[in-house]
Amino acid sequence: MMLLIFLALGLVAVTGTMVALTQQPARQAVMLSVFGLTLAILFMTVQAPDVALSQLAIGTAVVPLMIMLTIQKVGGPQ
Amino acid sequence: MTRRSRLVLFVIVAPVFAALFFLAAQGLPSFGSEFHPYGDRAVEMATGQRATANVVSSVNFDQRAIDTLGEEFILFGSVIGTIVLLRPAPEERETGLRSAGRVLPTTRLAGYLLLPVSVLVGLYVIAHGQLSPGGGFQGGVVLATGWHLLYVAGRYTALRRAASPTVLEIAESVGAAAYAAIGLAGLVIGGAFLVNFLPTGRLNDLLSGGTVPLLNGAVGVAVAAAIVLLLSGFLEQEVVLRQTEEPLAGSSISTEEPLAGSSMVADDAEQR
Amino acid sequence: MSPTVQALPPLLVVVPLLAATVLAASGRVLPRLVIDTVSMLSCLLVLAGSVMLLNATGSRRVVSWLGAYPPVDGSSVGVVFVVDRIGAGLATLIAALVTAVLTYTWRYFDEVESYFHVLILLFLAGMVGFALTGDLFNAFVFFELMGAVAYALTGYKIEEAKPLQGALNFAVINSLGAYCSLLGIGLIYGRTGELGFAQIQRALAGQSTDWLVLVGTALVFTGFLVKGAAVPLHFWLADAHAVAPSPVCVLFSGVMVELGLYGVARTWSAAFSPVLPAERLRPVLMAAGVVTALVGAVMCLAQYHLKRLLAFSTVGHVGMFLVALGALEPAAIGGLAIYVVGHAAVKGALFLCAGIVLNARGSVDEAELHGRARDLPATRVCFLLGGLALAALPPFGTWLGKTLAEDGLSHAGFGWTDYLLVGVSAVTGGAVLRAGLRIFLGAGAPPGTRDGTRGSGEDPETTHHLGRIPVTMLVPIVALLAGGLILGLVPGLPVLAQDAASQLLDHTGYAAAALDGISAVPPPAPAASWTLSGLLLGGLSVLLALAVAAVGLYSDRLRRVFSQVPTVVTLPFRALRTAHSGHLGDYVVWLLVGVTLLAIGLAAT
Amino acid sequence: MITLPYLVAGWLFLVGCYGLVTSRNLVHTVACLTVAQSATYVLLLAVGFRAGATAPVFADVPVGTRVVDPVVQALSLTDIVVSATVTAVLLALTVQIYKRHGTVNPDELRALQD
Repeated sequence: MMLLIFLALGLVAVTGTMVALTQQPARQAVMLSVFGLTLAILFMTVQAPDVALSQLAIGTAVVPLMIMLTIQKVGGPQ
Repeated sequence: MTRRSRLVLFVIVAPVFAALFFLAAQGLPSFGSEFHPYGDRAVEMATGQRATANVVSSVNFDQRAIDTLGEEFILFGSVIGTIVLLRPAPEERETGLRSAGRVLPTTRLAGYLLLPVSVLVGLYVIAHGQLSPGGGFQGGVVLATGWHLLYVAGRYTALRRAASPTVLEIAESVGAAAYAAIGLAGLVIGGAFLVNFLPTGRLNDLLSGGTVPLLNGAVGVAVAAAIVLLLSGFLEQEVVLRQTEEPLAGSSISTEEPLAGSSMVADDAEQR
Repeated sequence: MSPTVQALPPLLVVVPLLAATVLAASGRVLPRLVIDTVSMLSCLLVLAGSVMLLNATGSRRVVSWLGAYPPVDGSSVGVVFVVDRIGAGLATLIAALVTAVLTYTWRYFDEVESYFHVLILLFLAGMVGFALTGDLFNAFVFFELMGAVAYALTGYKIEEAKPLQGALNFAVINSLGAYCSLLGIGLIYGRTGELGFAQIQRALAGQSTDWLVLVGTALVFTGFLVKGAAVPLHFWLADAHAVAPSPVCVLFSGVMVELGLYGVARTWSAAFSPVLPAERLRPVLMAAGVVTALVGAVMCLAQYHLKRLLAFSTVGHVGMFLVALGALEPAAIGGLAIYVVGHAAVKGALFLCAGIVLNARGSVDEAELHGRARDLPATRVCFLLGGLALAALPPFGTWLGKTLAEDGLSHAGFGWTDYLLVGVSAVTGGAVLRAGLRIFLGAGAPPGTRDGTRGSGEDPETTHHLGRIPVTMLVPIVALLAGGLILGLVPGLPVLAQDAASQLLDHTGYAAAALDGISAVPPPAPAASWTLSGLLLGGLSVLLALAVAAVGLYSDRLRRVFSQVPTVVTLPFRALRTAHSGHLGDYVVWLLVGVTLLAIGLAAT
Repeated sequence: MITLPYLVAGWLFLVGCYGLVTSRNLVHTVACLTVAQSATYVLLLAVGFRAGATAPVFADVPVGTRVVDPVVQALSLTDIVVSATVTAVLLALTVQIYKRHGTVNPDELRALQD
């Protein structure tokens, strides 16, 4: 169990870093979605299904979607 | 600061912050420890007196229900704020709906088929918040995303007709108000704001938890409406609004003549 | 304690929330008069309730367990509101200011239907909740409610470029500060396993002061000090205050910023004081206060954008508040309480005057307006009076609060702060007077175009240029100034304020009231009153302010002298100006600098 | 003594700040802010974890089973909603900034330079 948690923690740290380092917004939105997914996995492993479900809905769907729509408006890649 | 000096300052200060945080973390109990006094009390209260199998729901909607009240109104305020910020500016007008482009028949079919599924799942998640993981918030988001499947199916016009922003705003207000009103009912009936004044039933019954399911329902309505409003606010920017001339960069910085009155005219053409 | 009184604290939060939902649901069909009336009524209800609470909290505290989870053996699973004199007083101040704002906007913001009122009511609820709560995470929730609404209110004028950028800077920096607070809450929760202030206090009692406690409290304080605009966490303030609608600025400068300082005082006293002795916190708050006061004063002088000038004067005053708070001693904090109320009244009136000028003349630029507001006699009198009051003209509340704080600080061994308080009051008041004399009387020459931030190109907030100033816009200004004046004349107020401050600092009494239901009466404070030397210092700062204004108006020759000054001397000033770059990335770095300095400062002392 | 999960939280916060500091696009800025915020959920949930315990839901397990701390989970839930709403407001501001300034590069926003 602990092993899974640490694996998920590693994934979260790596994907989180990649979100911050990805300067190109559209690619970053995808990355953010992946980051949200890894967070949800982490939350499952630390026995927080309620939080994982919210994170899945918000972090991987709603927020990246809002970001994509904003990118559409502000002219995508610069 | 220049880009470079900003980065230099960051590189100096970030390691200090990291070191401080590291030292602080050494003072925490080891990961996975047994030290959770508040958590243990919350579990005891939820499974005992309150008969709420999902302790997280019991904390959110009963023991610390005031936090969720605040959270609900943060959501409410942000939605109103987003509507205010995304309102059409004086020089913008609606160009009428652009067609969302051609939608593949299979996509359309998938959208239609998934809609009832997601609505059912959303309602189920809301209704079982006191029993299993989930609740008003998660279910509300599922409902809202289901709604947007209509957009995927290329039926944005239908989507707008079925639920105008006005209707959604009312739904959101009613959901948020219901939460506060249940809290007030607790004050009148039970003598304290947000007190769980209904019979709590038996652990793991669908109708257990007292006011927890009611509050979950209120949150479900508010969240579903709020998320639809937020997403459609951004969609509208893309699909409906076109500027008369673009870009507007700097045009308002140098405005000498005030745009008196004009903002009234273009104001929220969507309400029609 | 009667059940009615115990029901009051949550009601003060819920009433405006419910009114906001009603307005949001029906605002599209309701006539404007109904919208105004509903918001005003709910605000007056909060005001009445706050005054009742203020009466009920004498030497005791009103404790209200939400959801009826009274503590068993000193622990509970619920959230508690603990209201003492300071909390109830803040709620009263908040409701009074919102009443003034709603009066001022009675015929304002014709566009966007009821949304403005909805946002203001939510803002009211968030601020009141923050002032009353006795729980760390609940405080964070109300803090975020305040924030989310404040960002939207700042960017309300979407037709302009500046408000949007100001709102974005405000939102990002405040959110980041709030996340710092939440990280701190996480650390503290890990150590104590509790969230209620009183429970944390009891859990921390007897523990040693280690890094976790130091960094945890520093992080929690960071969020509050971002809102409280302590240097170097203050950058967002001028950006937001300069561009937000004027009536919103009244709430920002008058009470939201001060709530940040209240957050520090409350969480320190009620929760962290067992492991963070006053000797540790005092030098940190004082140092931050001195720097903030000086930065605010210097930047204030350099502004020709009327609202930005007022914003930096708020930074200067916050610095003085931090110094007075830093004494962590009842006499100084009692004075501070009066000073905060007086400042809110005066600064509120000044911002509302700036709003009238903006609406009547379409600008808030000092040079552009040179002599152009001569024909606004009532506004002129109010603005100049406000400038004098800001410089601590006796017997305004600002003067009474300042002199009591000075006395308290002197008794605590910080006599040197007299110079700082007099100097900063004089400079900020002088800058306001300079702008007022120039705009309303055409005094001096218009400032050169080279220096200072300009305030041209701002759109008025009403739909038409105002011909005659409506009486609903003048009444709140006069009322605020009158309130600020009367505050300084209420007999016995110094003693009451000092009692309230003792109550704020009495952490064991707080925990006993919250967890054991015991309301212990703290020993009565020694009689506090103003002195002759305080009166003289007040007169001195007003004279100095007039001198500052005169120099600002007729300083062409002086400027030539200054241009001979070697760059070594002017360099810090120019560096300070460039630091206020409006760049989000810069502000984020400064925030990190602030957190680390705070933690290191707490550790080093 | 295991502290790694807490340190991951600190890392996320700093990485988010790094993104904020170096950002060339406000949309990127907003995304980095959500990364910084995710530090708070990770820290809260890590603090509330109990080794070998189950989720605090007593649907399938008997009352009295060891469970992880439910309070931090409730706090994280609230936090996630706050994150989404703040993101929405920030994105709305970004859209309008684009319309008014013609750019979303923070280096080119100069309206508030002192």
